[in-house]
Amino acid sequence: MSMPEHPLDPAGAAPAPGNAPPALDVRDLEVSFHRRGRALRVLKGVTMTIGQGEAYGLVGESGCGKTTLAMAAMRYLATNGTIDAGSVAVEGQDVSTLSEEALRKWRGGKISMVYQDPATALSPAMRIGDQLAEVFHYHEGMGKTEALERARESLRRVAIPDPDATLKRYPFELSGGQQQRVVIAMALAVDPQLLILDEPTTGLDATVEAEILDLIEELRGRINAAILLITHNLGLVARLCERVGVLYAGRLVEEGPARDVFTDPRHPYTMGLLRCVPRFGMNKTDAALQTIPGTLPALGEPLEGCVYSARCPMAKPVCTQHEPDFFAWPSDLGARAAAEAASKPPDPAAFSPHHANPVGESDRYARCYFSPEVPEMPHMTPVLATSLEARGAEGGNVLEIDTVRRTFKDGKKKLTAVADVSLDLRKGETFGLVGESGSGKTTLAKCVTGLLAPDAGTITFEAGELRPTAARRSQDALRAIQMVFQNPDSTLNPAWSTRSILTRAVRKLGGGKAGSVRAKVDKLSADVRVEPRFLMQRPTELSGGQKQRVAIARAFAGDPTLVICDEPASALDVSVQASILNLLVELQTNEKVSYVFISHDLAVVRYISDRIGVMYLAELIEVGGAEEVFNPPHHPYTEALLSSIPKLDFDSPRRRIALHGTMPSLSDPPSGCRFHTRCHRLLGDICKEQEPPFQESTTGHRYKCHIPPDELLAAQVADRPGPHAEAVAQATDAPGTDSADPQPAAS
Amino acid sequence: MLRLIGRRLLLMVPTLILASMLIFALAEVLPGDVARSILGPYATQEQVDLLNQRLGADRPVYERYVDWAGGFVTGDWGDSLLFDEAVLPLVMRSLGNSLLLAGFALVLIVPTSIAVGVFAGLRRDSLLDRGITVSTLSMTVIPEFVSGVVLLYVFAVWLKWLPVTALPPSGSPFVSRFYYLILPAIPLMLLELGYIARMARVGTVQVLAMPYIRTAVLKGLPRRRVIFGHMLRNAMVPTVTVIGTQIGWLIGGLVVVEVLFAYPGIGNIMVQAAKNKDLPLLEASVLMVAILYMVSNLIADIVVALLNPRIRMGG
Amino acid sequence: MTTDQYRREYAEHLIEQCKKGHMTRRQLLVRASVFGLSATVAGQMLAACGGSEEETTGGGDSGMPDPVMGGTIKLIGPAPITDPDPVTIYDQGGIVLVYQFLEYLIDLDNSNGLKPKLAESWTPDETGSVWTFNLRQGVTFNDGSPFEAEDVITSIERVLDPANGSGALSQLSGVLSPGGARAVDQYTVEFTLDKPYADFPYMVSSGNYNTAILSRNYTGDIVKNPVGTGPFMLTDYVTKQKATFVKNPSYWGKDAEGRQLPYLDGMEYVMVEDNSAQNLQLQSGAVDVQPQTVFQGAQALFGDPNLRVDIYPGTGIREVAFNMNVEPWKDNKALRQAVAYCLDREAINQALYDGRSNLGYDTFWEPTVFPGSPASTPRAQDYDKAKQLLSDAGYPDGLDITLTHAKYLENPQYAQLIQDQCKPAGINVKLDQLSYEAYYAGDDADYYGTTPWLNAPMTITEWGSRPAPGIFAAAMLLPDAVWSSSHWNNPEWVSLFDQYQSTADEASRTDIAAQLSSIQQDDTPILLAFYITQLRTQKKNVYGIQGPGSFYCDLSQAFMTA
Amino acid sequence: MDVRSPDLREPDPEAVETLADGEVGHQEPELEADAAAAAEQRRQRRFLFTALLRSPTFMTGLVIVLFWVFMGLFSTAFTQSPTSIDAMATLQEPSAEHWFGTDDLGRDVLARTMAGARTVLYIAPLATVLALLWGSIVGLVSGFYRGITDEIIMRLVDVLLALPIIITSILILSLLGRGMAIIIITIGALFTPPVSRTVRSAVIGEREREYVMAARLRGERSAFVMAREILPNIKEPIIVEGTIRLGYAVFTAATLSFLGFGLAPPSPDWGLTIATQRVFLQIAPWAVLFPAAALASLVVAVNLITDGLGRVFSK
Repeated sequence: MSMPEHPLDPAGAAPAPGNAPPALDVRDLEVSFHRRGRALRVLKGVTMTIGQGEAYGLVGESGCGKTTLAMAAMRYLATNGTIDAGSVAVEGQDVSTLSEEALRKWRGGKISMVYQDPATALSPAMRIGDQLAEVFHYHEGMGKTEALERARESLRRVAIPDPDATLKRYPFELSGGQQQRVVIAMALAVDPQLLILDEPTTGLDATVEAEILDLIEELRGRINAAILLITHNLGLVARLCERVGVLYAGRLVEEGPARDVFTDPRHPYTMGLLRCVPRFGMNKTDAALQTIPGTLPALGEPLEGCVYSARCPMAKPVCTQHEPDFFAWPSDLGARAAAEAASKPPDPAAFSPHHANPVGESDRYARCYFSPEVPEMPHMTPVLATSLEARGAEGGNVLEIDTVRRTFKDGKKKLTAVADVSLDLRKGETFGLVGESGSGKTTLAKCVTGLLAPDAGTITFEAGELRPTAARRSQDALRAIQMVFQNPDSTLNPAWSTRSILTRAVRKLGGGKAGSVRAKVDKLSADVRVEPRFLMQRPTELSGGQKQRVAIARAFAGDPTLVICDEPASALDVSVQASILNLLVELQTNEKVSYVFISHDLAVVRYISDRIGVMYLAELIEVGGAEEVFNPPHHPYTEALLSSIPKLDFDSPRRRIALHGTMPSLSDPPSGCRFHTRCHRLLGDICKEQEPPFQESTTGHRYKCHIPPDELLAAQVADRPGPHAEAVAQATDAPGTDSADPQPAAS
Repeated sequence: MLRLIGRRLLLMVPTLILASMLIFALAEVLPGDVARSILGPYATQEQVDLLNQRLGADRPVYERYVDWAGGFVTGDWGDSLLFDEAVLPLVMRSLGNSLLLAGFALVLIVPTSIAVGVFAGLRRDSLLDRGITVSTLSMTVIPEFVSGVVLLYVFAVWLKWLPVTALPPSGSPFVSRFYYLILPAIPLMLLELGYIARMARVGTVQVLAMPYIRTAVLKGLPRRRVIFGHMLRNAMVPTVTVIGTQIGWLIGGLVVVEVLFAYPGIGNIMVQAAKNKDLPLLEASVLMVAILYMVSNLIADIVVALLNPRIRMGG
Repeated sequence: MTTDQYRREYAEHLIEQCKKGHMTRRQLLVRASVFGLSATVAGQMLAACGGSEEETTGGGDSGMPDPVMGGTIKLIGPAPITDPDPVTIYDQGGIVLVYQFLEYLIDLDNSNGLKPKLAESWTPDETGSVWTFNLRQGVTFNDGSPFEAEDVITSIERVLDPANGSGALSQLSGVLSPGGARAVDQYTVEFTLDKPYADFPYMVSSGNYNTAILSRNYTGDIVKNPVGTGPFMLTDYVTKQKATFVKNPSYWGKDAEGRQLPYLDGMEYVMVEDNSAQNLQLQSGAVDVQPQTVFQGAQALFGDPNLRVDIYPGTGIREVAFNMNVEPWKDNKALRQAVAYCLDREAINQALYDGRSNLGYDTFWEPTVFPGSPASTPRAQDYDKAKQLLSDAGYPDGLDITLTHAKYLENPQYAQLIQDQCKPAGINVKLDQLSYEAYYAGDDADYYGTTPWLNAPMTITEWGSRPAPGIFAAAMLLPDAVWSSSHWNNPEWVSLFDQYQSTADEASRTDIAAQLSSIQQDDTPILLAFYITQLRTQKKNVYGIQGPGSFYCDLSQAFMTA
Repeated sequence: MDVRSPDLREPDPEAVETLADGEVGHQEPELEADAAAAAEQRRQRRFLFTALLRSPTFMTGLVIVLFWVFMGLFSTAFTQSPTSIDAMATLQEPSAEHWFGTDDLGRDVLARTMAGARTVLYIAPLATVLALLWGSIVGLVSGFYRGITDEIIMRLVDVLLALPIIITSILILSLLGRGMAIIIITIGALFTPPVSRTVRSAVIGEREREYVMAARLRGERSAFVMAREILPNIKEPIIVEGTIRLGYAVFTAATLSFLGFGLAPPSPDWGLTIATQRVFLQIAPWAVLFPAAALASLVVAVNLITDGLGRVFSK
């Protein structure tokens, strides 16, 4: 459908007078993909501009069309994708009119891109040097030597440790962070007018992500390119961008200065997004997470009225009948009130048009009739606070892990994935395990479940020592310890129906009689809110959230004592994630079960855990109550990890602790303190030579470092910018007042 | 790299030993009675026993195997009953002929099929692509003995463009051999073309789907550069592997073509040896072919390693 | 009386027979040649019989141009199964090769008459049991050594020695024993036979191809020292691939105009098993001559403008033998006859030879093929009779039999024809097709005891032309014949055959033949459905190839025009 | 306005970024479009069945194969007898009463061509089934247990793969004699290694999946996990492999008969017929070309089916 979005602007792409042409000017863009004869509209009348040197963040879930927009800008749509209407102009130059050769020069010249997965974005069989040099060769016609010289420079520019060596390396010889640096260097080779960053840090570890962000931030000062940042991570946008646009189902639903949009959202969807991720420092005992009801409309699904009306908690009849325009905020209240009264579509002419925003100009737009009510948007999930007591966690240990060690063989190398980890888990509590990838979280979990046999150490479960492998454990031991896996797509056997999956689980674990089995299955599915109709279907027909619910039900089939959750929600849409987390909390309260909860998402761990363990390079370096671990004094690594998370706080001056160097190899871990190679609080040789002891700050909180608690506390508080967790804790004391500043987590 | 080759060579040894055991088992143990399979059903048991004694086939199996294998290693391959001639020179001579033919065929096959495949891959799903795929495929599945006979008739008998024999008259210069090998090579070419081209196409399509190709394009590289600089090399990996394995298929075709053209190659004598229960010759030639096949696979692996730095450096 | 008298009498006897019509003019010539009567004498005899000189001497070389010297002819044919050692050869390949560099005392002409070769003349004594051969003088082996009586003696003794396992033995056993050959002088050999034998000259002719004359100091391994008196010399031999010959410069042979033979500088024999491959090579011009062309698949050759197919009245056969050592054929005449009555010989001839060949009725004495033989009773297809015989044989509701044959020449088709024609009578023929080599393979230690073609229950074996019925009979029907696939042993027939061989008198000889024939036919040890008309294909510009079609291929007078 | 770029790219519809299950979706922890994906998958699943019917490649192949199956089973009911000889009408060119002409023994070529499908359609499918059966078992075991078991099995597989199929089958058939059973078993056995390789790699991909871990945490037996959990999820590669093998099997069977190691006359088997009739190619091409075309059509058809399946599964 065509939208009367700027009736007063017949000229189409006319930049605001007196300004240079915007770096990117998208107008009424309509893109659809054609599959199996059906045209699926991916972008619906998107209009946006990015001023010169401006950084614009485009957020939204996958499926909303972010990447498509970028590809359209690059004129690189899949052959089954077409631009049905509208235009894309870069620096006033309409992309579609470019000749082949011009297009080539223009790509990588005027506009360039940084991709999500650097590992696959680089040509595997070509040396870094050549890959960089060819850009100079083909864009500036340089000879080999000259081009290579420039390549070296560009590597220095992105602060790659040893440029000369790197030039001769192949991509697979570089770490993920370095690869991404190379990609960025490549993108900035011939300084472009527009730099598109497509999920530039997704899939990278928190610390690496932080490095890349620093780099980009730092580069922004030196390059004059405008930036289009595409991400689902609101934190990134908050950190990098002046302006943000929220995309939902191919529509821009809200746009404005990042700060305003995040602190005072005026579209229910934006608000929903902000609410359903746990705010930093928030704990399940404080409040349940909010969720967004319903699901994203399927691609190409015809929508009447507001694209979001189906999921909107404050939708009114008018919303489902007439799609609202992109209203300027805070103007147009009158017209909207009238519309509300008459519950008929307001007259478009009565509203100020949405037009290209010159840089710095801070007007906002929201595609909603009822923006004023958004802050009071009703809560969807009831508050359920579950104290330890409520979960019957009266002391006793359920699980004791004693100096467990597990090594893998990689050719001749021996990789120690878990090095003498000891910890214990109390009844009914949730133990959070955090750490970057390769830190050994999952290996440890598998040792507990028996999927992997530890090489050394013992695991005691309810006062009985566990046999090393599941195959040799008693059926009862198996029943008692179950696991929820990360990937919803592979956690259920696609060849089985949901019911048979659960039935089988109940048979093997519940050991119930025929009749009771069926009853049990029904109860389970009810508990996890999987509607009976889904029981008939196969996993491939379920959504990720539903799959994960079934997986949870399967884990609870035999009323387990301990459930290990390995990133159970990290592959899911934030709103679904919230509901899964809520479900886990609820089940814990009812079933009196203990959790080991593995995640690299600190905010989530913080939210769900009673106690937390931090792993670094196969070692457990810190363990203690959630509160203690997240606040000083804590291990320097934990400190760095926490500081590396992009947050939505615009006020507090941020200071990030940069970890130097890259993660050492597991095959030969550093001597002494494993963290010393990267530690910012290095004491000296002692760290290199002696393995640090566990220091006990408060009861139950230990961290593995040479620095004693009091010194550490002093140092860390001193460095600490402004009030932090405390402030947040206060803010969160009064549940529901989300208008404050919600803290989405990095995921 | 060298370590890689070395390792693969070492890996070949046990495979080879097992292969020789297998061949020996198939030839001498499975049929039960060597002399019987040589003499056929009409010999009396005494005669059979006698011959078994003469051949030493009445000794325990492992002893015979060790004997045979040892002989093979030391170059004593026994005598061919059929050609009453020492097996070693005979096999080597025929192997030489076969290698000449196969090599010549490969020289024709590899570049063409790769070119065709990549071309089709670049125009994936276009009419042209479907056309190429279907036609090469069809060529491939037409049995080489059919294509061979027809070609023979058309080009040698009817048009008289090419000689009907696969060997030039004695005393003619070496190069003339290739002229005589054109006709036999074509059926082999048709045989392989489809599969290799298909693989090249798949490889191309897969690589084109890779993000790094997108990177290359959006870097503003010319099409030529993207294809030859970034795509081809990676696309060749599966193709080369397939060429390696297809050698086995090629040898199969070689047998038929050699029989068809009465070309004195390893395949031909192998068939004659098989039909006449000429065990020494049969065993030796099969084993040689196995070795040949393994070596060709090894070469393929090496090429792959050359194409893929990761493997190369993985060593 | 003297030999001359005897000869004169015999000549008159022949003329008489001829006048009485007991004998065709052609046969008269043949018999005359057997008795060593010179061509001139024979001519007078014909004149005496009256009538003109219309003589068919086979061979299609019409309008032959003047010989051209030099050049090399390429023959193509199957590889010999064994090395071309005259003592043991038994297949086409071997025979063709041997014939090029070795010679026989007597050679065959196109009408199976005998013509002098290394022997200039031969005469029997009056009993016909002592034959005196006068050798050609001034002949030398290609190693320079002279050809003398001694060489003949050693050569004949060699084939007579059972240790050498020569096929000729089966011809000579009971006729000539070791020591039977004696050198009268340097150039005269006298054979003292065990019994009178009218056809003896055939035994030492190329018709008995193992009797080729080797040098007296021949020690074996023909390929290494191919010493012979033939027109060509074997210079290179690659097993299963090709044999190369060059002309023998010191060859004794001269043509009518006294020109030195052979005309050619040399010849090459290319060995190719597969007939179609042979034909293709012929058509592509890669080779010049195909000594034996198999009609099946060669149809195209007839139409080829560059080729000439010569048709010869051959006597080659495909012997279908019932191995009487084994069931079910053992002592079961009725069963054998049953099979015989299943055959539709016309159809077979049509299918295999386009109707060109002469029909056979399971006996060697076939007047159409061997003139003067007593008439044989035709055996038409008759299923009622076959069924009747079958039940007599004890198989009222049919039986299964296996027919072993080589994948060679038209044998596979013949086998399938037999299979097809036997079915209606309730005889299910299972075909056991072997490769050519496998069919003739066997243990060196006891070849004859192990090779399929002599031991399988029922076999098809191809036989080249033989000049006379007796030769065939001796080769495959005598109990002690090494090449007897049927292992037939009928005492009555054997003794009759003994008489037959020794009888010189034509009349009584024919009577005995009649009995032999009917016994053979009745007992049906072997099926003889046809006598193959031979085909030889050569390029249009090739002339002068001599010899009865099938195996022999005399190139001594062959030449190629441009 | 259509700005479909002429650039190299992978035009697979999965390029639509919304597909959480497409390549993009995997290593991307980006928020998944929940229902969209689910709906998409539902569509896909229905698609799988209908797609096969819609795929022209697949259907063409299927129709041809079915045609030959039908002919192999029933042709004799309405054609002349494929074996009855008419000595008086040999090598007749196509005519009213002999549509495809007659062969060297006056047999009706049409009848023989149709009936010729039978043998090959016995041998190839049965051999393939055997190969799939054995190969799946071997592949499952070695892929599931890995470790030393895997090592040993794969070493043996390598050995078998080191011997070209045709060669090995010649070796076996020449010594163990002919007959359908032996041919089927031989081909089946020789096709087992490649199948087991495919299955193995599929299993390895599958066994690391979380539902397998879940099964082990349930205390399921290995046998159960292999048979009930993994097998159902690797049926697609197995099916595709099966059709590939089928194509090879047809080819191999024909080649063997051509070389004289297959069935004996008067069987109307195509390979055999071509071998015996090729002598008459010049004067009676129909006797060779019709069976040849038939053989080619069957193998092409099987390959088309493979192609179709592959395409649909890859979607």
